[in-house]
Amino acid sequence: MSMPVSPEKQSTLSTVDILSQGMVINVGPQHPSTHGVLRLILTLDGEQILHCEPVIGYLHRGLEKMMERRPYRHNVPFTDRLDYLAALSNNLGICQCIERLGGVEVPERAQYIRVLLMELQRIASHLVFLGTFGTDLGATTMFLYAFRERELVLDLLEECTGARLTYNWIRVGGVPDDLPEGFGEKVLGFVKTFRQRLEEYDQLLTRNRIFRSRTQGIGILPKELALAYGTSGPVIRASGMAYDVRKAAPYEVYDRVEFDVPVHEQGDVWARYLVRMEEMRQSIRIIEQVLRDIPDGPVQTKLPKVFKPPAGIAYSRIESPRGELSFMMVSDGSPNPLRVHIRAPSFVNLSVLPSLLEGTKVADLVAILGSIDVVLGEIDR
Amino acid sequence: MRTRQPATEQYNPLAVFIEGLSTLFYGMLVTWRNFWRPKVTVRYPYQRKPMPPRYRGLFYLKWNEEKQRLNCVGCTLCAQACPTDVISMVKLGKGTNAGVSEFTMDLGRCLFCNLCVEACPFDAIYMGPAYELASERRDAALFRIADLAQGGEEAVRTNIETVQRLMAEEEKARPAAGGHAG
Amino acid sequence: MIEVVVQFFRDYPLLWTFVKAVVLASFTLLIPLAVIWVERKVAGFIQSRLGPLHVGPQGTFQTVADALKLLLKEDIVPSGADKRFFYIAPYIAFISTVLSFMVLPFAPGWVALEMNVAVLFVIGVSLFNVVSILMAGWSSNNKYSLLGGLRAVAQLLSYEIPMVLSVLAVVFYTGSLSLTGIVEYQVKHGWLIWQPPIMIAALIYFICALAEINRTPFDLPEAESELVSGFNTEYSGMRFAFFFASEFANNFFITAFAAALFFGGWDGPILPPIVWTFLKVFVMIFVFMWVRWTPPRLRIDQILRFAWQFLVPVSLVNLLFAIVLGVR
Amino acid sequence: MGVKERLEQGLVRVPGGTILIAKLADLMAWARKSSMWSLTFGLSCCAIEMMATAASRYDLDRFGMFFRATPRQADVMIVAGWVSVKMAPFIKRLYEQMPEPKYVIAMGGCASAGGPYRDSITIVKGVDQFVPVDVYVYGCPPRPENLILGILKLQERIRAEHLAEKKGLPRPVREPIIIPESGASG
Repeated sequence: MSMPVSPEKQSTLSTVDILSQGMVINVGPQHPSTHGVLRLILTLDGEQILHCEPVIGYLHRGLEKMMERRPYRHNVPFTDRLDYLAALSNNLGICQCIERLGGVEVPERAQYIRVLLMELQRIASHLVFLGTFGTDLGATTMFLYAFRERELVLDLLEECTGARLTYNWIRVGGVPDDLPEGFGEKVLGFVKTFRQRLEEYDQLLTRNRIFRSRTQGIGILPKELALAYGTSGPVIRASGMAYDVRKAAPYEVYDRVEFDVPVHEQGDVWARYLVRMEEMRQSIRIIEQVLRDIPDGPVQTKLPKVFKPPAGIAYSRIESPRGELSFMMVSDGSPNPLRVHIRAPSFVNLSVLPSLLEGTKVADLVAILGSIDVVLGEIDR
Repeated sequence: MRTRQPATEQYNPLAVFIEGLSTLFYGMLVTWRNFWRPKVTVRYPYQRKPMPPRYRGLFYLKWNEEKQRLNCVGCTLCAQACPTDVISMVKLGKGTNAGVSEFTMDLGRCLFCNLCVEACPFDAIYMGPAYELASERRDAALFRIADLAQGGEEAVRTNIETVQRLMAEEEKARPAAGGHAG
Repeated sequence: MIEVVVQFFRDYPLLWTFVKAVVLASFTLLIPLAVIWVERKVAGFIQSRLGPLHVGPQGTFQTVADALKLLLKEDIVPSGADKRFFYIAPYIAFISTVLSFMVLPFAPGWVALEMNVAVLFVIGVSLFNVVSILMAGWSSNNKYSLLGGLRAVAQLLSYEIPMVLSVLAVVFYTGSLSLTGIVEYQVKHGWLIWQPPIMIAALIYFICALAEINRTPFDLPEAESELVSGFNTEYSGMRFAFFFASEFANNFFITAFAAALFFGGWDGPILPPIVWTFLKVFVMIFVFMWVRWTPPRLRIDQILRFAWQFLVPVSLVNLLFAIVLGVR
Repeated sequence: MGVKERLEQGLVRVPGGTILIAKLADLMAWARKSSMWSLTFGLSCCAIEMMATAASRYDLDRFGMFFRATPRQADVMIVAGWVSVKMAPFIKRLYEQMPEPKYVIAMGGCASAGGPYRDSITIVKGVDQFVPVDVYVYGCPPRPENLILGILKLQERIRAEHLAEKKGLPRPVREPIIIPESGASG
């Protein structure tokens, strides 16, 4: 996009070596493959990227400050709009934090329901990754197939929670309502279809030679670098680090279900893709176990109308589809939190992008950015 | 600047070509299969997907056929439970028989989070299966009581009449019995 | 009656040429409407959806509406654009397609210009397309356009060579540079696709054709997720419509050319020749679309490596085989 | 769909047969409304629903709508998501880059009126503060059906509009909203 040189851009120009004669090009904020409104200021030498500078903040809305002005439970719906591809994970994150702050116990059935919804959400989120990643690489049909199956998950979630995208179905002290009638059978029916569809995706995309040559050996993130930046989720697992909050610090009933943490050593785009594909299979395993083991009982703890946790500080972390999502809340005993901080996994994962991009081609930019799978709503907060 | 990509396996054009072509055919089988599969499209304006009973769409105020009034008593608990101040209302009368004369929702800032519905102790406000909110007017998001109440204008009028009647009865009954009229 | 008309045009050959030019140009403008509609329907069916549906029966008027709308849009020329090149680039692309259609035989006698070096003519004319893309990319004063244009030139030129070599195999087999001659040879001796060297040549032609009309996995010049819209990023309205039309007319032409070279052109039993031509073309277009909607796209270095390291040597060797087997 | 009605309106009965009189303006309006290419431009949550609308289940291609990445070839801009003060100039720029006639759909409460972020200092309270909006689609996020309804409304608006005065249409009265008869429990 040709734009007049703004003061912002002038300052950028001074950061790179002007003598390198690189062509400065703006990718974003409106660009089909930036997954939202990320802006990347690239310095190119022909097709090769010399330097990359991400600019974020186009979605900033001061959410942490807004949360401080509202009572605890009113903040839960706002977290839906953080990582809008995995709204339930964010709900769970903040609810856990508030529960820890107030010492609220969650009934066992509610914990199972939470895990079930969480894994369905993970499948939905990874399907968006699969679809957008496919489109970025030019396989448009993959996008439509992934969204087709995502609609099936959304149908299930809609039946249970009453919304398609911003669920707000996890509350402090449990879940607001029990699972609807016959929900388990429907989930099992979906799981059966989805297994076959995963095979189809493999046949269409994973085994495709072109896809492999576009992803293998591209954007290699070494283990040390991944650790140094503090990445998490599929990004670090693809770099050979078996770190999963569900195993490292089990929450809810994740210690009672059996699942594997997929790990790949290569650290390239291909490995990140494979980790996510494998995670969907593991999510299916978890869902089946949860539906088998789910006990009867209440789903919500009664809480007072005005919820005032004692003064203190609480930190919670969960494994969202994008990585380790943490909330920190400080309470001074009033109905509103004193301070809220959100550790968004996408923000940390995005920070490795410039070091991954240097020396790659423009076409690899979309593959690498797609494989990190960032959500800008979470980064800008 | 050197590229970070390591030299991968020995590049053998023929093998790559054959593999590429075979995996392409393999993938084309999938697209071929899907070509003949039934289509999943819902032809929206002509065909609608049934909404699940829990679907959280447009609000409505519940009409109580038995008492000939809306269930809402104007206690503002829902307005207090709302994170974004969507609801405002004007209370009509006071005491147990109170009602509302005006109830406004600005769905432009509504999060559809269901917190107001859960906060309501009188079973008065619900989120219905209606979802069509597109309009050419910016103020289309502002819903007055007549838009929200089940039964529309007439229900609102009857509601006000009933509440006023109950108020009057209560007023009349108070000096005589000292209790309240039901 | 017909004789009278023929006699009339014999008397005025200039008028006849003019009529043929108008018919060809309108054909080149109209055939994309059909191809795009088929494309969108096929894409929809492959992707589990329905494609255009509500504009006309089964969405048949969809592309008409698209074309009409594009003609009515505001025509924007970006400031800083090289105006002369920016203005003429789409028309050069379009004219190159019309010129290729000129020598294409649809049925016996149904050819605008009977040329004895038709194959050479097509190869020469199709290079105009590359020029137009480079002009569009350069003159737009947009970095994405420039990248797209440069990519397009690198790709199209690289794939032109194996394509020409595979076409030459056919020429050596038939001993004719005229498309009508090639088709007549096939009517007499059977379709060339059944000859082993031509089979390989047809495969190479198919791959190169995908690259020539910018289809996945070779749709780099307008790779939407990387370069926004490639060389035509800055084009709007009618000029974009001409690029669009010439791209899809090119799609039609390249399959019709393949039909004439490898599949016997109008040759076929029972049905009239013109029907056979269109049948073959649309089957091939369907295959092109089927391929298009399946794999991801390649990277520019992979594309070029594939062309120079594999396609060019293979087509050269294949050409030698064709000469050895074909020349009698 | 619209074609048949148009044709019937244009049919004039004269002695001995019927003549088709379709006004050029009608034809232009028909072409514009039947072929609305949209700008690939998502901001936040609503963008995901916009993608879902374009995907197989709801299939915007039925209405001849598909997404073009460049504003030069787009007719309608769907602003899907909240617009921050930092983003607003870019939206205005994109709007200016689109060729006339151009239309804007504000999707979701945030783009229409600031939405839940009405008390946030960084969010613009509705994109109509700097670009003219034709259709507002409320909801958080609106269902795909809701967006399609907005698109249909925009189509009606285009059909009714005159060539010279694009924005001079009288605002229509709000149509009644369907309230369910029986109280389905929430």
